[in-house]
This record gives sequence, C-alpha cells and structure tokens, in this order.
Amino acid sequence: MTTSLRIVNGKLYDPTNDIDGESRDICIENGKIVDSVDTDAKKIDAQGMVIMPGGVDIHCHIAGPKVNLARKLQPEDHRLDPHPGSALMRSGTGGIVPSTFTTGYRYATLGYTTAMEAAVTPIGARHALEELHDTPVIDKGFYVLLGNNIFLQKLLQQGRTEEFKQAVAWWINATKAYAVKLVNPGGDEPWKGKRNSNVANIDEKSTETDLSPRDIIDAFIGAVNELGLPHPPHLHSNNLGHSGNVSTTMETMRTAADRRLHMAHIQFHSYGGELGKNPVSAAQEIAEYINSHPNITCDVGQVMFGKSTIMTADAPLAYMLRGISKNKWVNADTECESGCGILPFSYQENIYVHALQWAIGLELFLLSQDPWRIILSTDHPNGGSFMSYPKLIRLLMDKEFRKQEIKSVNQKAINKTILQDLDREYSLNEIAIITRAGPAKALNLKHKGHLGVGADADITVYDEHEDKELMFSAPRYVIKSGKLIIEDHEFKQDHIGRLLHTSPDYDETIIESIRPFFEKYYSIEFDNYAVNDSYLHDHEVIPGIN
Amino acid sequence: MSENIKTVKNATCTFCGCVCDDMILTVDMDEKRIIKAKNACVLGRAWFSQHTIEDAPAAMIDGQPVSVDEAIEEAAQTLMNARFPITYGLSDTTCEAQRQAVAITDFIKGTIDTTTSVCHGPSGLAFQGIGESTMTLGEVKNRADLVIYWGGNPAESHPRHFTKFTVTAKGMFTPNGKKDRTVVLFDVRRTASTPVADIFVQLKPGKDFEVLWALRALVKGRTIDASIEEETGVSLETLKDLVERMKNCRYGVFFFGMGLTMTRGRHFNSGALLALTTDLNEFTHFVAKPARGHGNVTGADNVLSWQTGYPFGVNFSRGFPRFNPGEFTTVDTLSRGEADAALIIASDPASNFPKAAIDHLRSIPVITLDPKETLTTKLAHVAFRTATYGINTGGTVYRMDDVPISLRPAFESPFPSDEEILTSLKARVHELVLAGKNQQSALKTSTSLNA
Amino acid sequence: MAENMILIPGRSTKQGISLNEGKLKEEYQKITSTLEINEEDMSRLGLENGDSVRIFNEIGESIVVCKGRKATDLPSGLLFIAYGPSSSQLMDSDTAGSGMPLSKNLAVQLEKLSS
Amino acid sequence: MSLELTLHTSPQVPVEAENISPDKFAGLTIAEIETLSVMHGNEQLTLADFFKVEGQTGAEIHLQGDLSRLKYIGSGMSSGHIHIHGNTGQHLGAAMSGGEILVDGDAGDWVAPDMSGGRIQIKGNAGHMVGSAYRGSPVGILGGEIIIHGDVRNEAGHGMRNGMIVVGGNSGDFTGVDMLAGSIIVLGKLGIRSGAGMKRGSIVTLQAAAMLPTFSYACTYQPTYLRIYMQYLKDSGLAIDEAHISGNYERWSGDAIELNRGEILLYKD
Repeated sequence: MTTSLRIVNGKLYDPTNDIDGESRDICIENGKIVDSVDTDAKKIDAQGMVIMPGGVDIHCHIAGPKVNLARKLQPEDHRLDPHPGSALMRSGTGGIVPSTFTTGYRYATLGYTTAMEAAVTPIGARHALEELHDTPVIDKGFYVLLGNNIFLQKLLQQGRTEEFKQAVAWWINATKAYAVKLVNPGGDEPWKGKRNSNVANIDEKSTETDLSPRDIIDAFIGAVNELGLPHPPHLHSNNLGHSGNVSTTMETMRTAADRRLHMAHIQFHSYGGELGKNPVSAAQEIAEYINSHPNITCDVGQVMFGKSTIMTADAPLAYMLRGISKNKWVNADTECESGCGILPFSYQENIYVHALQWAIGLELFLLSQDPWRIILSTDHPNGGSFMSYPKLIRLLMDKEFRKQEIKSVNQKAINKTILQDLDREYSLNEIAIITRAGPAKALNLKHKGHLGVGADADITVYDEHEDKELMFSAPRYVIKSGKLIIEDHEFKQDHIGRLLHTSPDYDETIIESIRPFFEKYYSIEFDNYAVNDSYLHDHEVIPGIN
Repeated sequence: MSENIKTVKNATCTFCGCVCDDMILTVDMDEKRIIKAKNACVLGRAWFSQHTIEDAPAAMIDGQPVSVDEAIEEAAQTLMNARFPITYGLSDTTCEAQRQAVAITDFIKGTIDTTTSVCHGPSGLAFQGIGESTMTLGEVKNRADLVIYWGGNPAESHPRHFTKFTVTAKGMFTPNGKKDRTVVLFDVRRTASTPVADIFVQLKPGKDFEVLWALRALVKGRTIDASIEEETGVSLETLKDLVERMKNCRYGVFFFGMGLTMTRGRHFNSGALLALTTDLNEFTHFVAKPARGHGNVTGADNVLSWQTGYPFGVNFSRGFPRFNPGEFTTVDTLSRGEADAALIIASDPASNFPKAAIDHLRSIPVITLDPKETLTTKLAHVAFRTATYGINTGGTVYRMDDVPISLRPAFESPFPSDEEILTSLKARVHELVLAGKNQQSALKTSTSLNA
Repeated sequence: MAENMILIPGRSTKQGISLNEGKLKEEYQKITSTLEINEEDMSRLGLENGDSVRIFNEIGESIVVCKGRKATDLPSGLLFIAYGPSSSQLMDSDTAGSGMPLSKNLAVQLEKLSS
Repeated sequence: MSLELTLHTSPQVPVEAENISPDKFAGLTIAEIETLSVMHGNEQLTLADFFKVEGQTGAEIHLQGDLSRLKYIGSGMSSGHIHIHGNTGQHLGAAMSGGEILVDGDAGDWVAPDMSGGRIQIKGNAGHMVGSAYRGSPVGILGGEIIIHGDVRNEAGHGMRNGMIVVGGNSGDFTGVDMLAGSIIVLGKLGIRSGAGMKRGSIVTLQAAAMLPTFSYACTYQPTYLRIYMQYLKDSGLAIDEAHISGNYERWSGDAIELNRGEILLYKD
C-alpha cells in the first residue's frame, strides 16, 4: 500500500539540498516527496531521529551469472545463515552471497533502497534481469561488460570510432543496462588464448588487435561521454591487486584528461611497491589526484575482515589468488565478451597484505577532500559483505573506535600507511553524501539521494545513537517508493522495486554491422540475443545528460 | 495441409540441453501442428512433429475431468495439508514456471528438487567441493583445439553438439573446424559417437575414477605404475600421451556425461574430472562442462540457486531453505517413505525412478503438470494437462552452458501453461497461508544485527 | 543357468524419438525393453535376436528382448538398454548422500527364458 | 537415576528432534521437557506428542522405540549421556562437543557431522557419511570418537580434521576421502578408493585392501601408537586379537596428488 505520510520532528541530512541536521517535515504522496499532504495523512513522529534519503550502492555484485555461480558454490556458507520467510516475505539464505530475496530484504534493513550490480555479460543480461526481478524492495540496475568485447575491439582496430559509439549504444539498449563496465580491458584474450597470461602494462599492444588497454579505455571514455549516458564508464582498471599498480591507476586516470570517469573499487588499485613483492600504500598519491580532478568519481572497495568471495570478470586475478589460497575456484569464459573468476576468500587481521588493504581503504576515505566523489562500497562481496557497511561507517565516524581496531591488525602493514596520523571523523552529513547523495549524483539519478520535493520517497529514519554501527544497522523506518516497508524495526510489507536502465539513441544501421560477426562467432542466433521488454518488471528509463 | 501456414524463425528446440535456437518452423495453424523444423536434428524433428494437441481434459481429479479451478483448489488443499510435501521435476518447463514452483514450495514449507538430482546432481556436488573452470559453448567453437568427451554419447543424446559447437564447427581461432582440433573420447563401449574421435580410449566399466586420478597424478609429475593398464584397461603410455596433449593444447575442453555421474563414485568421478581441469590450468587454458540433458534443467539449477542459495534438493520445512542431497532429494524422500504428497511438474518419475520410490509414489496424493500422459500422470490424484514450452508457450530456458534464451512459440495450445497453473496455485496457497495460524513473526531489523 | 553381467542403461536416438510420440505408446515400450548383448555372449548362451531373457538382481527383475552387437562395440559381459521402466526395476534406491541412485553399470544376472 | 523417553506415536514423516539432548533438558522439569518442540515435517509439535516422559531428570537420557525417523538426537550436546535402545535416524550427535551417545541398534546417515568432542558408540550399523563434512565444506569432524561395531557405508570421515572413527565391520567407498588428519580404523574390509585426496592422517585396516594408483608402499613396521589404539579398542569390546596389537603393518603413503603425507596401514600376518 502506498499511503500519504508525514514525517515530523526528525533531523534531516539532505546534502543535495544543503540541509545538515535541521528539523524539517517530509510529506509523501504517490511514492514521491511532495510539498504537503492532507492533515489526516499518517504521521510518523521522528523526534530524536535522523532522517536520510535511502542508501544508494553504486557498486556491488548481487545478480546475474557469476553471482549465481558463487551462490551455488557455497552451500556451507548459506547453511550458517538462514533467512526465514514469513507470510509477507520469501525465505532465503544469507552468508557472503545471499539469495536474491534475502539480498533485497537485507539491503532494506540497512536503509539502502537502490543498488547497482556492477558487472553483467551481455549474453547474461536476461539472467541478471530475472534475478533482479526477484530482488525485492530496492530499485536496481546493472552495468554491462563491454571492455573485452571482441567485436567492439575490431571496430576500434579498424578506426571505425563512430560505429563503435553506435554499437556501444546498441549494446546498452539490447541488454537494458544502466552503464558501461570495463574490467581489465584487453586482459581477456591473453587469459583465454595465451595460456592464462594477462596484460601487464596499460600501453602493451595486443598482437591480435594492435590495441593497448589505454586505447580501449580512451575509446570508451570518448564514446560514453559523447552518448551522454547518465553514468560515465565504470572502470575496473588493469593490474588490480598487484603491488605497484598505482602507476597503472594514475595513467588510467590521466587517460580521461578532463572527461568523466568512474574508478571502481579504487582501494584495490592504490598499491605501491614492486610487482611480486609486498605492496605498500599509495593512497596519498591517488587521493591527491582525485582531489584535484573533479571529473573523476570513485568507490572505495573497502576491505572488511572476515568472509569474502572474489567474483570478478578479471579472471586472471581470481586465478592468481587461487594460487595462494588453494580454495575451490571457478573460471567461466563467455564467448566474445568476457571472462570470470570466482573464489571464496577471507581477509584476516594478522595478514600483512589484508591489513594493508584495509588501511589503504580507510586512508582513501580520510584523505579525500570531496566526499561527493568518493563513494562507500566494499565491492560486495569482494572486499566484504554489504552487511558490514554499518561497521565501516563507524570506522569513519569514530576515531577512538578506529584506533582500537588499528591496534588489532598487522602492525607492519599499518606502519606502511599514514592511517594512524589521520584524525578525521566523518560527520553525519558526510556519511549521507558518501552513501546517498554522492552515488546518486555520480549515477545521475536525479530523483534519488535527496529529500527535496519531487524526489523518490526512498527514506530511512534512524534512531540517533552514539554507536554508529548500531545506529546504521537498524533503521526504525524504511520507506521505499512511499511504502512503509519497515516500521518500528519490523518488516511490514513487501515491494518489488524498479529496474533502472538507460536507452541512448543509436543509428539502427549498426545492427547490420554487428550481425555478420555475431553469426560467425557466437553460438546463439543474433535475433535471440537482444533482451525484449518482457524481462523488465516495473522499470524506469533514466535519461542521458546531453 | 491447409492454407494457413506460418513460419517461425529463430525458434528454440527444448528437447535437449543444446537448446538450439536456430529452428525455422513451418506451422500449419489450422491443424495446429509443426510440419517442418528446418535445422532440427533427428530428436528435434520428432520433438516438433509429434507435438499435436490431443483431445483431453485440462484437469482431472482421480481420473475424472474437472474444471481447472476445482483442480487448483484440490491441489492447494492437498499441499497445505501435507507435512512433508515434495515438488519435483521442472527440467522441461520455463524459468518463469520454475520461479512459481519454488514460491509454492516456500509457502507450503515443502521440499523442492529437480531432475538434476538424478542427472548431473553429482556434478553439482563436485562443483561445490572443487569449483569448475568452464565456458559458454561459443568459446569451444572459437578456440578449442583439444575436445575430450568422457562418459557420454552426444551423437545420440545431443546430436548437433559436434557440428554446432565442438568438432566440425568453425570459429575465430579454429577456421578449419575439425582439422584444427583433436577429439578424444573416453567410454566403456563403442557408440555412435566413437567414429568422430581421433583417439578412442576404452576403459573398463567403473574405472573412470582410477583413470582420472592417474591422469591427475601424471599432470602433477607423479609416477604411476604400469599396472594401471591391468586395472583400468588403459595403458600408461596412452595416459602419458594424453597428458602431453592436454598440457600442450591451447584451449582444452572436457564434456562429461552420465557415465561419470550415474556410476559408482558419482560426485567423486565428476570431481576428479573437475580437479584435473583445474590442475591443467597450471599449464594452459582448460575448461569443462557437464553435458546436460533436458531442455531447461540448467534453468532449474539457476532458479533454485538464486531463490534459495542451493541448486536442488532444498527443504523449507523450518521456514527457510536447507540443502542436503541424500536427505532432501526425491529418490530418497520417496524411497524412505517420507513424502506425504507430491507436486510433479513436467517429469515422469514413475517410469525412471527406482522401484522403491515408485511404490511410495503410488501410496500418496500426487499432483502432476504434464503436456502428455505418462506413467506418473496416470497415478496422479490431480492431473493438469499443460501447454508445451517452446512450442505453445514463450518464456526463458537456459542452455547447458547457462546461456538464457527466450522461446518463440509456434502455435497456441488450448491448455494453460505450467506458469499459469503454478501462478494460480501459488496465489491460492498464499491465501491459505495468510489465513492460517502460527505465522512466524515478521523479521525485525534489530534481529539482523548479527547476521 | 544365470550369468553375471553388467547392465548399462543409457540414452539412444530411437528412444529419444519415440518418447516424443508418448511414453505409453508401443514403440517407446519396445525400445526400452530391447537389450543389446555382445554377439559372442549371445551365441554362447544359445540366444538369438528376438529371444526373451530375464535380467534380475536383488532389487528386481525385467523381461526384455535381446539383440546382438559386435564384440568390438560391446565387450563381453556388458549389456546395454535404453533407459526406461525395464532398467528402473533393477536400480537400488540408495543414493549414498547424493540424491543419485546408481543407474549405470548395474550388476545383474541374465538368463534365457524357456520359450 | 535417569530419564526415560518412550515413543508412543510413530511419526508419519521425518521428525527433527535436536531438543533431545542433556544440554536442552538441563534444569527442566518433566512437564517442561514434555513441551519442548520437535518438528514433525513442517509442523511444530512437542516431545509429549511422541514420547512418554518419565523418571528423574538428570544427565542420563534413555530412549525407547524405533527412532529411525528421528533426526538430530543429541545435537550440540556438550556433556551427559544418551542411550538409544534401538535404531536412530540421521544427523545423530550433530555438532556435539562432549558427552556420550550409545545406540544399541543402527544409525542413519550423517552420524556426528561437525563433531568436535565426545563419544558415540553404535552397536549396529551406520549409514553414509559418518563423521564427514557437509556438502561444500572441506572440513569434517574436528575431534571426538565414533565407534561403530557394525558396518558403515560411503564417505566415512570425509574431510575429517581430527578425532577417531572406528568401524568394527566393513566400510564403504571413499573412506577417509580428503581427510586432513585424524584416524580411521576399519577392522573389516576397507571400501574402494579409500584415502582419495587425503592430506594427512591415518587409515588402518586389518584386511587386504585395494589401493589407488596414487598410493605407494613405504615399509612394513610395527607402529607404536597403534598398539595403544588397538589395546584401547579391545578394551572397548571390539574384536581385536593380540596379533593385531603387536603385529606388522604395511605402510602405504598417499595421496600423491596431495601432500603424500597421509598413510594407509594394512595389517600383515
């Protein structure tokens, strides 16, 4: 049921509208925030409570082929964390890769109302859409993997940049995606075709295509910005996880010059040191670059200690980690489009590298001068579960707590960072930016991340509490699209949520360029490839920026 | 043949796990039958041509025709009254129907299992223990220079596998098709598939695990005694030669079948093959893929996994999903006499389950959804006759390599689809649940703190 | 005089085609009750194509019709049959914690039926 | 001085009875014990719906009747004693950390998954996966002692990390598969493919056994530790001769695919 609602007496944190902890009423009608509602509208007294827009996760892995492989892979993890159903809600299992229903409900119980699946192969788009349909409460969308797409690279190789741009636009439409994702551009071919090798240098040319990762990245930044997609290329750069990858990361950002670019899970790309040796922190260098370049947004990809699952289109990375852990390992090659690696993993406080990764993430948060462009994420479930966001928020807001935690991790690692010298504490307003307003802005979701009139009525109401982990773990009210989903901590109703996607215009003649390649090298029919509208449940086309 | 002819291009054949989506169907719309299925294999032609609409009631209770609504009511009451109801089958229906079936089972707190458990279920268990290096079928077409079949007979079970994907198919780095590939076949007997192989390795029945284990040892540089030949029927020289080929190929692939999963060793046989694949990635790129049988058995695995976290054999009796093959799989719950009602969707356990399981099935109320009459529908308490997926209904199916494909129906059936019946049944069951007592208290956010 | 054999139930094209016609139809039943035997085993046992034999084990039994296969295709001691009601009569229901009953390489005994 | 639970109604469908455990009964009156919940399929009932409960509460529980449909008896127990005078079902003593369970009859599959301590003795046979890991987990029991006087079926000790499993009769296939450490002693015949993938640990048998091609003969000797084990088992009522205690054993090392640090010991006359 959508009802008219009035929330009174709460303290608002709405950075988009420059409201920082002031008491304001919020009125809700038909799923939107409005100026006023009838006096007989249901009233929520939020005296002593904190009101924020619903959280927006800009980078997580919650649906689609690789996520489901990772789910199937870990019955031992699900067993320890069942999620009972009720007459209102479907049951499921939690753990590091929860079932779809549990994913949606658990995001809601943290006050998050939007989440973006960050990597889906085009051929797996249908699968992702089916799963997202079964991911309740939240609004959601996904980024489509195009950075190792062989056809697109052939167009670039032949200098057909206009057609390249049209083809990118076609692929977005054909898959109902929200944004373009690039993962380890140029790295798939050496992995699949050259005995599990990888591309190591951003300027290393492929023998097949004569393209370097930089050529590919540059072309996508150009095309996506020219198309005016709501979100810039969402880039997982080369050399993730390797010591000394900071130089690749810096070069990658320089490639963008002043064009929009989103750097995914930048923590994993902020390592100094020499390849093959222990990494050191390069957080300062990265933070400085981002601080002085307003065209760059990033999410952190914070590592949180405990269980994780590596799941990535960066197959060589997963294989490298498998060599260390000897855990069960999944590799999944997708024809002409992508690779994929999956590996159950665990970050441990006493391990140098893990502690360093944890510390670098925190350094990046604390060194950032513009919270609007550094977004909270754990690259769920790669750095840890989204369920650890409340603890991460406490680490940012509470320096005494942070100091305690620092003491319990590998000290050699801490000494390679400046984390101990950073006394900054995030304010509630800044938390509202890095978890709501910032990601909504980076995604160009104009109706999200704020509480102004016309915004989606996605609202979270927290009891104010000294312990910020506790506070952000258990909102008292969660309102999604005007529906009171959680009331007094109790789940009151279910909701399906909307699929968010974008639909750039393109020249239809591009289809006839794609078709012959497709018919030769794919294993399904071209006319069965594009996803039709039957896979869209309640959905919204987000317009571009041009 | 009437004048009313329609052509359906890019239609999909759901008979086997290849899920070929390049069918060109010629449909006689008056007679409601497919008169030609261009590109179909011998099995696909039978699948399409034999599919006619029979004159039969859409629903029956104890063999007597009833309205669909009456049958839904009876089915809902039967399931709600059961203490250990099971849902089974699902490999020959759409993902849309499968999603409804899981919801029903969640609401009735039953057990859901698919034909995976008696097909590649053991490979699923092996996957959970070892993982899997795998691929979509187009990668094989484009890249594979070494293709190894183990314990399967694709020429008869997946007739277009060789031509469309793995042997004669020409791809990006295999422009000459078969000339660019070496094909190896492991089996205990010669079959229709044997002639396609460059190397045929005939092993003794029940020795797959030992041969795979010896190959793993050789790949890892360990020594194997020459007595392996006496035990397995395969000489040490043959094994060594194969290991060299595997390590030195550019893109190697295993396809494996029921010869591994259905024989003594079961999941350990599949597991040994998956582990060997992993081992080989130290040297080159190597992948493996179970050759799945039914048209959407892979979809069933996917739907169950995303909705419950587990691929098959899932029990909800405590209000949340639990997984334990052997405990919650259908052969077991039936043979041990545990299930007290069964909802069977698009499957015929009464003709292919072990005797003890079939005997128990006869003693409990069974609800069936099937386009045809089978031994199982004949023993059903409530039987729904449904439209055939891919021929009469749209929807989604997953190919054996997890690639989802949308179906293009050829003609309408007078019978409702599985999805329609299951959606109605779910709605009725949910009404009964909401009206029921002892509902669990709603989840509190505060209780998820420690989750 | 019964003889120990190993029975391999499996798929066949004919079975696949006939099941589309209907599992209760005569053709399907005929195909799933035809047993392939090594020719040399057949002659040793005094069997000819079309003879009925009884295959049985501690689980159950089936009466099937035999058909010879060359020794190079089907080694001595092995039997092949298309999956179906005849083979399921001989399957043990124990799945060893896997869900899968052993469905291939079944130890059976075979004896000629006195006609 | 013990508590007697006598089955008065046979369950129609499987019953999950993890509440039958000394830890759960501790401090409760008989009336309270009667109201403890059991799951009869998907329906929640009480112990009194199935059992007559009488006697005196304490650390010792006696169970009477055919309990082969009852799962999870003794689940999570840390101390005390359960004596089952008959057969019992699956998941007996799941995750137990202490105490003792004695079964006069047979037990179902998954005896003592996730066990970390305590002792289970089964006079009859047990099913598959005694002391083994659940699917997907690489780790079976962490400790404790499981003695089965009869036969066990497949995958006994799968992934076990510590503890001891003793089988008086024969074991099924893949005994000690993927085991990490600990001991499995099979007095009868060892099933095929024993020790496949084992990293460390010992599998001992008194009979000839088929070896995987990745196990190699190391030596024949008289393992000292085995004498202590064998004497202990003899004292526990298992059929062990003096020759088995002091005799020679062939040591086979494996699994070569893994670390080659496990062993299978075969008794030699």
